[in-house]
Amino acid sequence: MESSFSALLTILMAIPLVGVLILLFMSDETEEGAQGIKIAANLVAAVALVFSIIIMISFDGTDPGLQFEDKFSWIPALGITYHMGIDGLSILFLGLTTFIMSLAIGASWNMITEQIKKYYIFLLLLETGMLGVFFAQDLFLFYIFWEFTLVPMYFLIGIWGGKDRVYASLKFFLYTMAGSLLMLLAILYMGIQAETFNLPELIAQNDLWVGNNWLFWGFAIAFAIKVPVFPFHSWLPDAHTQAPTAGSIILAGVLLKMGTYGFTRFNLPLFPEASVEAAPIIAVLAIIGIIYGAIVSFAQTDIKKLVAYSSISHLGFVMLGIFSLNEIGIQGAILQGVNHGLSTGALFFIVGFIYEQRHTRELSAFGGLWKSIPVFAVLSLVVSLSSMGLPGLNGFVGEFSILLGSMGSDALAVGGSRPWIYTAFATTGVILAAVYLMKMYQGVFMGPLDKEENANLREMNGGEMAIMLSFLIFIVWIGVNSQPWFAAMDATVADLVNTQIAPAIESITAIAGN
Amino acid sequence: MGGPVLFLILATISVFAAVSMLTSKNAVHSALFLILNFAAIAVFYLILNAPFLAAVQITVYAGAIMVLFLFVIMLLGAEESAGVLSTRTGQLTAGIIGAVLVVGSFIVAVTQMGGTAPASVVADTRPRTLAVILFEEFVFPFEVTGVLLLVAVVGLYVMSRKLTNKERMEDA
Amino acid sequence: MDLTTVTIEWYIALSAILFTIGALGVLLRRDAIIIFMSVELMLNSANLLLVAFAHHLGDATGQVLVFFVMTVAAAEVAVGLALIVAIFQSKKSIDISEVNLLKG
Amino acid sequence: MNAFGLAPLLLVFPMIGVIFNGWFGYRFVRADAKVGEKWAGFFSTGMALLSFVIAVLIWVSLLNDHHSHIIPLFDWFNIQGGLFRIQWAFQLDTLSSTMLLVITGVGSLIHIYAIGYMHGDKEFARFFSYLNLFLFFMIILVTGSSYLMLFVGWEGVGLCSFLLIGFWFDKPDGVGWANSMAARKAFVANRVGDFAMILAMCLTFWVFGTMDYEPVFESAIEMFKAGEEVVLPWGTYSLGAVLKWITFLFLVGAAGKSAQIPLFIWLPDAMAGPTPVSALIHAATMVTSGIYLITRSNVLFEIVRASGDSGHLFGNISTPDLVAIVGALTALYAGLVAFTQNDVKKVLAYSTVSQLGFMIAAVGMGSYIAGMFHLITHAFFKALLFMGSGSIIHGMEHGHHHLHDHHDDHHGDDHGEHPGEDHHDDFDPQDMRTMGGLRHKMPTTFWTYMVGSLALAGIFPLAGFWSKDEILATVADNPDQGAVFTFVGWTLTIAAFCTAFYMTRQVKMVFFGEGRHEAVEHVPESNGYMTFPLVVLAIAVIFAGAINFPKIEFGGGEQAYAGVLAAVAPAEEEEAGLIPTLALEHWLEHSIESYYLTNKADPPVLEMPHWPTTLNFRVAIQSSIIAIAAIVLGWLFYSGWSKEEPFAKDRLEAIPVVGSVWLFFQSLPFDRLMINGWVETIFKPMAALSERLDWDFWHDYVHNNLIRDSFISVADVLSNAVDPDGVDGVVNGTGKLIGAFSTQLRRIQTGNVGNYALSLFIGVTVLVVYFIFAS
Repeated sequence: MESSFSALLTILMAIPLVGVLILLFMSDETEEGAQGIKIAANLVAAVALVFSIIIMISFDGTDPGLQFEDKFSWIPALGITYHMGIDGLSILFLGLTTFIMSLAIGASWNMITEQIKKYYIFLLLLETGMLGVFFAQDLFLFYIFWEFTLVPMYFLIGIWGGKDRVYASLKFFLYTMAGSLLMLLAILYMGIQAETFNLPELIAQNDLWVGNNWLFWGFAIAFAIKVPVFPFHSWLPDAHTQAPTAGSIILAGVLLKMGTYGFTRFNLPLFPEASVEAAPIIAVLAIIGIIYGAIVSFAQTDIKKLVAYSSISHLGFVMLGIFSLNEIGIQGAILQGVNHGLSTGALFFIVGFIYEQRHTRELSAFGGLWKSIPVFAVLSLVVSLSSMGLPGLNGFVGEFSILLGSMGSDALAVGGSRPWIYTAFATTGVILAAVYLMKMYQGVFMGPLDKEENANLREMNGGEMAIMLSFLIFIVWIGVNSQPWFAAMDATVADLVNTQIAPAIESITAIAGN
Repeated sequence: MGGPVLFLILATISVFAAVSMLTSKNAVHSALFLILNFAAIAVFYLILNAPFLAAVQITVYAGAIMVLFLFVIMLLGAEESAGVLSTRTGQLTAGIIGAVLVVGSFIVAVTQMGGTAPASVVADTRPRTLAVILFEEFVFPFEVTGVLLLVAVVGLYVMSRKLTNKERMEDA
Repeated sequence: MDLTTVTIEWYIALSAILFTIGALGVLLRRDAIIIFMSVELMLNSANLLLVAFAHHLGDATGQVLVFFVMTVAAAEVAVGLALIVAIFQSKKSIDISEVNLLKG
Repeated sequence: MNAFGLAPLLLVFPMIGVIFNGWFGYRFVRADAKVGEKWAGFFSTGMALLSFVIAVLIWVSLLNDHHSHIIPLFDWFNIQGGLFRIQWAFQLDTLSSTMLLVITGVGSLIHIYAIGYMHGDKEFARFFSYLNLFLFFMIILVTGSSYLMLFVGWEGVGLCSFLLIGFWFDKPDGVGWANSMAARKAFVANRVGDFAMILAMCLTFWVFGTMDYEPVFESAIEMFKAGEEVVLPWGTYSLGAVLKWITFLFLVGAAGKSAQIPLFIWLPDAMAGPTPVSALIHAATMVTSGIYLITRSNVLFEIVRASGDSGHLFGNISTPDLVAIVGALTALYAGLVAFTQNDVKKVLAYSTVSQLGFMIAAVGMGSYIAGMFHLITHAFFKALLFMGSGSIIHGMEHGHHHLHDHHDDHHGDDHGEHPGEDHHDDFDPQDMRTMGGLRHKMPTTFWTYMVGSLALAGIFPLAGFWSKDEILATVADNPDQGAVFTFVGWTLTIAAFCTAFYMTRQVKMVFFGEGRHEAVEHVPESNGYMTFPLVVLAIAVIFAGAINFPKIEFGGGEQAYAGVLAAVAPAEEEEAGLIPTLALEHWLEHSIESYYLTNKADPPVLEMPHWPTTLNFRVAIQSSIIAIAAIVLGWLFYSGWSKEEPFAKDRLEAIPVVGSVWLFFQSLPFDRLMINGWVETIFKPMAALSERLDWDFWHDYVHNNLIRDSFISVADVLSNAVDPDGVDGVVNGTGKLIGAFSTQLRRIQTGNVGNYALSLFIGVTVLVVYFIFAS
């Protein structure tokens, strides 16, 4: 195989590791030492962010193929390669990961007080793992990173979590692990059959697995658990509520996106025909998730759990978009993944900010916070609105593209079914989003300020303000001008749809027609 | 390669110095015998067309390293060495048999290989040439050696610093 | 065997003898400082062989390698002597037969 | 030279106001309430006025150039693979210009009014930043060049509505919670409409490949002319069959925003917001966006009307017919409910719902000009009435405060005889039953209110007369349109009677008779900030009919109908007169594309109902008689309301049969149906069920009990039965073996350096020997 080495992506992945090395030599026993660790971790995340911005700027959106490739043979006997690269499917997640990580690390400044050194080391390890997931272009490599992300997250929940943290972390770990095993089987099967694990090479010979649907489901279940798609969602509320704030932000912001990303990166190009056949099933599950997540979310009185369940609803939209299997739907879904990362990440930050001061998350304990912390209330309003999809903010851009894509989906129309029914049901999620988010916002920030603890809350400090504003800048930017964000993935997604999915739809329609 | 006579004289001196170093009871004497051995080897270097190395041998070994040895011996007051030879007979026997074996092996090796003709050219061994080889061909090992020295320095510091009270408590 | 000219074999033999003496020193002496001196002797025997071969092959590279050996020797001596001092501080002796913390 | 390029400034000014008041005004007011209020209030009023100036400039430019102008800014969406591109762009034409003038004009007046009304409120600056934000979104709504941009404004004004209804969320004693619940209700009800809007936009895109108005309408016309069919992923349909669903969804969207059956229930609750908000958002501007939407989409609606069978939703009712029916029913229903309300603002709220029904009915009958005409006049007189009611409430509050301040001096026993009034917290400044005789206390408010009420009742020559008449005349002028028009005509006529009646009831209860509460004695006239806009609007109401005077032809009925045929009325026939007739019609027809597709086109593409252009004397006289009759009846019914018994049974309630009907409507049957029927019986059990299903069953039972416990029991069997002898034996045996072996090995580790060195040496020796003999 031809090898190439632009090294940028590998260097980006190495940056957090270097940070880990630096942190290893620091001590968190003294006040100054702890301060130093925080500063160092923030700096490392910032360097990674700047580096990723440089990569994003030099990314060429008109090129459908992989860019910045690092590629050489790793274990030639097994056909395993070290192959990193990004294209339109992953470019936004690259930025999302480094961005969310910087904010999550920043948000931990006041919120974590114990075992600081270990905490930041795990966060930085997690960053490397997540970047690896988005960069890997070799199934074997991908699987390594995929599993690798579990470990730091397991410890983050298990050590710094809430009171049921051990239960939650174990559940998170086992659930995801169990799903991955099927994927591992599928990967091994494919790798052995095709004598390579390199993804582009596997895609080039994806005829090998036509009709072999269990491979598709092997991948799909692993990803579906991660997303999570109904009915595999029950690890999520536990993990979210028990995780520390930064953990929740990362979980919602990036880890769940690894699932949706997996669908676009592996399932669609490797098994286009199986994807088209499975589209109605997954779309139905996605819609059940949208409505179910919203209703369950409405029933919550714990605001963090409410936000956690809302993720199920939002990711239902993403899944629906992906399995619309047309450009508008897929691009909308990818962007909605980013949007969900931003707005739900910000919501978790809001919950964390309040929880840190009040030590409760019960809705009934709040009310009238607008009066005591008005600036925070206004910014939280914008975040909530973005999450419920107000046009002009980012949530709408993704949701609308998904709904639009799903209505015009040829894949969902195969066999005479009517895509608009999917759209109509999914759109009820928009109403329900307003219902549960308004319930939360109104319950927390509006109403009379009649509890003394609420009257004495502090307003955000400079750092927290900066975190909120960073979220908001992108919430508004994507909402008002989504064009550059879509442009980054235009070519890749069009290529995917035209070369893989369109022929698959055609052949399946032909079969259905006969 | 010099005359056989010169070689034999020097070889005798160096072997004698080495054996004396091994057997003398006083550590200071051992050190002085070792210096003698080094000096003999330095003369060999001159014979072998390595004048720069000969100089280095004298300055570094006889000068720096052996001074360090003497310094430590006197610092510790350890002139009277602890037993000339090991009392364990097994060790002694094994060592001697091993030594014989090694020497024997070398001799066998030499005889088996037979005499290869020496190179017709005489190598250019001016310091400048050595430097060029060192900094071009061996620049990476050179850097690594630098790191090695650094590590040695750090190691020295770690071993020789005074323990803090806390650490002493932990040791106890 | 030609005894009229000094060939490379002579040097091999000499350095073998010196090396063995050094090795015996390491094995048989209990005084740590003497052991280190013996190690130096072994290194020197190797150096001698390197220089001899450099002359024999007409290639100065062998001489350059001597520098590296010397550096390693210097580093080793520095660390080793420091170790001896440290051992002496805690045991009030440099007899290595008393140092057996690794005993299983 | 034109002003179209200034369009972005329309948005820039209100946004500056939002930022200024959100960031600085708040601090100013906190630092020094008096000066701060001036700054905050005047700044945002100034911004609204600047927008108005721009709107006027655009209007002037359009006078010279009637064509629509698109001012693009930058891309919003652009998914190249899916050919989906939406720009941020303004569409300036006569329709959006008209809306702009109403919004910024009435909006500015309400800003001025609010300076007086909100005086003393701690959140003064926040209020004004919301008002500016509302203007911002409303301007986007009416100037956007695509459905998606309209939707931005659509949702944005919904948000502002939410914020402003819930403005007083911190009032004690549960009032604050009620306010914020009302805000939430409004937001969610609007969202139901938005649901339909989203589907409609998606469908529009897949039918026409774009969401921009002009390309959509052009391709709709082309497809209709050519009789093309629409190919959708799930099948091929005729144009009418698809458009009937798009327009139906638009109707649902409009019903949400313009408070039509079945989604109007939020509007009366929205009165929880401050009164200027009710005037601006819930009477004059936001709630009319449904009418704007339908007017804007007139081509689509008219194509459905002209599509015959394929455009029929059910029976032979096409979407435009359904629009008219929904409007008419809403007009009647809300008119009846307004009879039964005692809250001064609730009466106006239901009246607004009712009048919006009139407008919706008008556009449903294809009489877009009449709908827009009524929209404009209604904006004037309903804003006037709301601000008047605000002035009354303000006065009553002042009177009550005054009374309360002197409470210690007088003994409170003398008014303790009125139950529910003896404690000051129970006093409701909005309850009309405690008012009466205010005309002497608040003369300016009274006179302006009278003008507004009469206009609303449709009394000649006030604005309401002309606009309502034009709607009713649409029915009369189109006798060939069948049962739907007849039904709508009669319903609207009854609704018009109701309008006059409940307004008379209100005016009589508030301004005439004797004061039924002591507070009335101490009511002052409102200050200049509040009365100035009232006067301006009153004057506007008197003359606003002039913007679309019909032609008056004294040729009798037959000829009037003949005039209608000219209807569709060539603009060139315009007569030079003292007062230009049909000004609004000639102005707006440039934006109503379907107008050009009737007999103006060659060959005509569409047939649509005629627009009334001449005064229909029969209708005018008939409706005048009805209005006057209602006023007289109302006057008689509600005269002599006893001062001693303000909370006695309502006069209508006292009548045997009518009373039970009255009580039925007072109990707000529709709201109950919607709230109880929907939210209570469907949503709450679902939420509870999902809690049971998701958490208790799926999360706890399945995962903890089934999966975990079965895992544990399997593990139990393995560990107790299989393990000790089988697996454990092997494992332990191995362990022992290794242990024994290692005990022996351990001896080798003497810890003596010499021994280690020896082994090393031996190893080296062996290696040397190996190398020698191997070579």
